[in-house]
Amino acid sequence: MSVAADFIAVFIRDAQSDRVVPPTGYTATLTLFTAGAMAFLAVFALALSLASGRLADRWGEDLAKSVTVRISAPLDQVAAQTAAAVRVLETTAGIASVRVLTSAEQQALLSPWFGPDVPIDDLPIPKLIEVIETDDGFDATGLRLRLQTEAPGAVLDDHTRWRKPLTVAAGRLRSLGWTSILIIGAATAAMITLAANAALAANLQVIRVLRLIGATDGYIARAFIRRFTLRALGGALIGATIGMLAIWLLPEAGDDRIFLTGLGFRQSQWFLPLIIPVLAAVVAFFATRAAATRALGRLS
Amino acid sequence: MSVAADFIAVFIRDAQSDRVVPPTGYTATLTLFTAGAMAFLAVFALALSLASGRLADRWGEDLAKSVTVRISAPLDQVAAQTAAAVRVLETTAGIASVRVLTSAEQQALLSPWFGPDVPIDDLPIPKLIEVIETDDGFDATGLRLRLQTEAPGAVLDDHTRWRKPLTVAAGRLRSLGWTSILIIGAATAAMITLAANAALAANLQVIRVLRLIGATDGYIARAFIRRFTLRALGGALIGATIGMLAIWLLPEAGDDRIFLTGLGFRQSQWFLPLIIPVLAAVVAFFATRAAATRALGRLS
Amino acid sequence: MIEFKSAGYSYGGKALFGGVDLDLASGSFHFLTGPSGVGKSTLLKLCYGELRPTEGNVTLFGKDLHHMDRDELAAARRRIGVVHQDCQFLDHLPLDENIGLPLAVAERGVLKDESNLKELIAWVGLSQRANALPPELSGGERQRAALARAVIMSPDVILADEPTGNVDWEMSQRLLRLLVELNRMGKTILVATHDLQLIRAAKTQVQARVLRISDRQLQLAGADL
Amino acid sequence: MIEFKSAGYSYGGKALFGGVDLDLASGSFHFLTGPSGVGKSTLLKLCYGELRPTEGNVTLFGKDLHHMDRDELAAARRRIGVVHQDCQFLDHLPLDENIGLPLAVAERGVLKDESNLKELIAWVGLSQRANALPPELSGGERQRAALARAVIMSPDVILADEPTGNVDWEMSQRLLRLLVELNRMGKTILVATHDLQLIRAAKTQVQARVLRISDRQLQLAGADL
Ligand SMILES: Nc1ncnc2c1ncn2[C@@H]1O[C@H](COP(=O)(O)OP(=O)(O)OP(=O)(O)O)[C@@H](O)[C@H]1O
Ligand SMILES: Nc1ncnc2c1ncn2[C@@H]1O[C@H](COP(=O)(O)OP(=O)(O)OP(=O)(O)O)[C@@H](O)[C@H]1O
Ligand SMILES: [Mg+2]
Ligand SMILES: [Mg+2]
Repeated sequence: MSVAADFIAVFIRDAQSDRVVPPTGYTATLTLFTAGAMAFLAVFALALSLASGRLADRWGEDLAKSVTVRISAPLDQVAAQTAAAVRVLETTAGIASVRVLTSAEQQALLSPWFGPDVPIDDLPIPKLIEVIETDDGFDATGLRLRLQTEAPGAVLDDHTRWRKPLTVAAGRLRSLGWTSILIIGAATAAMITLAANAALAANLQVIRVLRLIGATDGYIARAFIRRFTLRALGGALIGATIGMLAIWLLPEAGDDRIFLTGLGFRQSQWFLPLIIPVLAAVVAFFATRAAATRALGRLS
Repeated sequence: MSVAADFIAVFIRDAQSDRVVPPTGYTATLTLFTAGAMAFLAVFALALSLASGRLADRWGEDLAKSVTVRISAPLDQVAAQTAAAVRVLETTAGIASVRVLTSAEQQALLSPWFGPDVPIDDLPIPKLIEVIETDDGFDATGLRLRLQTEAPGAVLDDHTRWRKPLTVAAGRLRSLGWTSILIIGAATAAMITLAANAALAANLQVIRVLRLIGATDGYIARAFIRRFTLRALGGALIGATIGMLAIWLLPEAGDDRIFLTGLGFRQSQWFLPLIIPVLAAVVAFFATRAAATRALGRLS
Repeated sequence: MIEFKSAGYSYGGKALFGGVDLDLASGSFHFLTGPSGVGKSTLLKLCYGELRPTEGNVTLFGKDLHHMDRDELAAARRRIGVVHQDCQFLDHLPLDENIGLPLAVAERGVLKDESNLKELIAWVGLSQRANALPPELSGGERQRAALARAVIMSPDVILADEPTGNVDWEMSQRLLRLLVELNRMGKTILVATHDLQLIRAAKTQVQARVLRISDRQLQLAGADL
Repeated sequence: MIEFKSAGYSYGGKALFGGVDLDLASGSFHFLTGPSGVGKSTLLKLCYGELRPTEGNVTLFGKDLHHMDRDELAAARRRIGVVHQDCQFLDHLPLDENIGLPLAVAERGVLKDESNLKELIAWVGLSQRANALPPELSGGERQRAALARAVIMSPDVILADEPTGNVDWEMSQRLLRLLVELNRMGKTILVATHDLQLIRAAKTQVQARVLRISDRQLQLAGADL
């Protein structure tokens, strides 16, 4: 029989062969429970991965490409040097946009430290130019040299180095999530294989009797495969559902720019955890099939 | 036999009763593997909890209690109002320390935005006073009123509101870690119980034979309990060791003020994951003991 | 039906018997006897392919055991009814379903209510116990059930290994009559037993040949039996 | 040693026998017979406490079965050697260790090299198979091993359920001699069997009483046996 036909057969009730193979008792419950618990954990790991991924992406976009050029010059030269710097920047390859911050914006940046009423315009404080890189980025050393000649008071200030560790952390958290999912998946596969093997070993007597009275391997294997696959599917469905419910119930803080206050799924992502039970069923199918083939091969 | 004596007996080799109970095959491997995989996951969850905990604590200490008072006044009044505000603060209940930031410190705060050469002293920018709360905290409204009369240019600026969401996120991540540990622990207990039950069910014949030739319940149970407990202990030891090794190998970014770049253990914390195998053994002991008692009770 | 051609068997080097030539022709009735441990059950296992001969050939229904694949073997077994010495059942199914199991496995459906099944159960004296689980049966009841299961499919060949070891004399006569009747219907029968009385009783009812394993050879027993 | 006082047993309402008064006095030799399914094995199970009487009392070594706790029962069983009808072994241990198992369980150590064990194994004709696993034994070999295991501890009482169902006549005489010898050494013996020939042979060697279950009563069989 082909693999596909075998797999489809799992979902077709066969009261008779189900009855012939004895109830697998604790191994059955074990499979159900293992699949459930692992699916539950997998949902959380998935949510963690997705949330960190979202975060890393956003920081990647918002921050990694943002660079500031600061003009510190005597008050009367500021305007001229600013204009010069803007010209240089606009003609530099790898820069997407250049914008001089307004006084209001600069004030906003300072307000956490000095309050809202600093008279920015009257002060000899530097002017700030916000630069957005293209994806390719620009040649920082070359730009610094050009700025030095055209606008000696301009300092290129790369924000990435302030924010980089955060992006790295988010990325690491994301890979921690994916690694957990892989480990959980592998552990589940191993556990279901072992449970199926245990069930087969416990039923060796039954299998022997069935072989002796003329049952084919397919007939015997089918009953075991069906049972374990359906159990893994059922358990994983329950586990994944409870996991999703738990995540749905998590209080969600508004701003998901902040780490993990938004540990949840977004719209269509809610369908992702539903893949888990399907995977569990497929894993159980192949695990039990291999185990049954091996166990049967040992009998004449 | 008392529970304690039973538990100690687990670690005393008994070649004979080990031989009498047949090798439990796949259920044994299953127990070993389950304990290992779960311990591995538990180590990571523990590391996550500890790292988030550290972070939350640090932010809690550094930031939650730090408040700034800003003196914005005409240049000639700044010194007088600063002194007045310091006096008010020093006599306010719930404040642990008061300190006027030096020019150098204020410059350091500004340098990310304006570069290192802002002439702070010559500028009409506010003076900052750092206030550290006691654990009990102070009455913000009362303080604001008193400051208004004594130093009209003083503004009480509560940093907590900027940092709070981060602290909340760290706390939430920590509880996610602890929840995972709890779920992992419960799942492990359930799985070991089920595996032990499966092994007992598979060996019902052996148990019956042993009872019939006069073996006591204790003799029979001991062999099963020893086997499962040692297997859970061994598996969890292996899993926890691999987990710790993996965490030890994680590249560690220097600053663990930043989220999770420091996903690891600090000094004595390295002993914490070693509790996991001990817990696994205890769980396995009680799980197998209950399962064996139940299985034996069904036989005459 | 089943043919041995200079077949022999040894478990890991220790030869039990060798050079066995035997033809279980259609409609024949054979007894197999010999002391305990001589290889009677082993010879029967060769007849239904649980073991393959370590020397020579065994042919089931014209096909050499060495060249049969697993599904062919399963098919051949559906034409052979076997009473195993340690009558094995599925402990979770009631007796009647156990006896009807060969029908279920041949995918002819579970015929719990088929009159043939009921009649057979009555013949072996188990009507009262039809709903009992195998572990709830007495030793003799299990043996009778095993015989019933072996004949339920009306197989071409019936192999019985010590089918009367646990039943009293009257019951063993009753079981023998069942086998004799099946033989008259054309079934091929081979019974391994150490019960010489049973063999003597059978010889009065049917033309049976008595085989004996001794000195690692299969011999035809003399007229003393 | 073992005493029944108007004891009876029924599996879920269906009474097998009732009002049984029986005293297996020290040094006595009893046979128990009756047709298949009449309750012989059940009566034996009452003797070693696998079942408790549903009416009346059974006393093992002076203690009522109803009042014995699990460890007392285990202790009593170490004084009773039983040959079960479906001789059960630990399939992962070789034959000699299986036979020595009661010693191991009584925590007297595994006496693999004890001459007593070897001698016993030789007596039941299993020296060649001492290292075989139970599933590798023939039916008769298992039965002989079961008898050997029952007597290894030199128990006060030996209960044997159909101990010769799968062995030939010569071997059954040999096993009987072992039981007779043990009885002469003062052991109490009860053998359930449907083999009347065996009983007749025994009566020539030993003073044995023959019990029969019929009409749900335990009766003393007449002189015809
Ligand atoms: N799987 C096996 N591995 C090794 N030896 C075996 C195996 N099965 C049987 N034997 C040995 O082969 C010999 C013949 O066994 P078999 O079961 O054929 O005997 P038998 O004639 O049926 O005896 P009985 O009358 O006691 O049932 C015995 O000595 C037995 O121990
Ligand atoms: N656990 C049980 N539950 C229900 N009925 C049972 C159980 N065990 C035995 N019986 C029934 O009780 C009756 C007596 O069984 P028992 O095994 O004592 O018979 P026996 O005299 O030993 O027969 P045999 O000679 O065939 O071994 C049988 O009909 C059997 O089916
Ligand atoms: Mg045999
Ligand atoms: Mg019986």
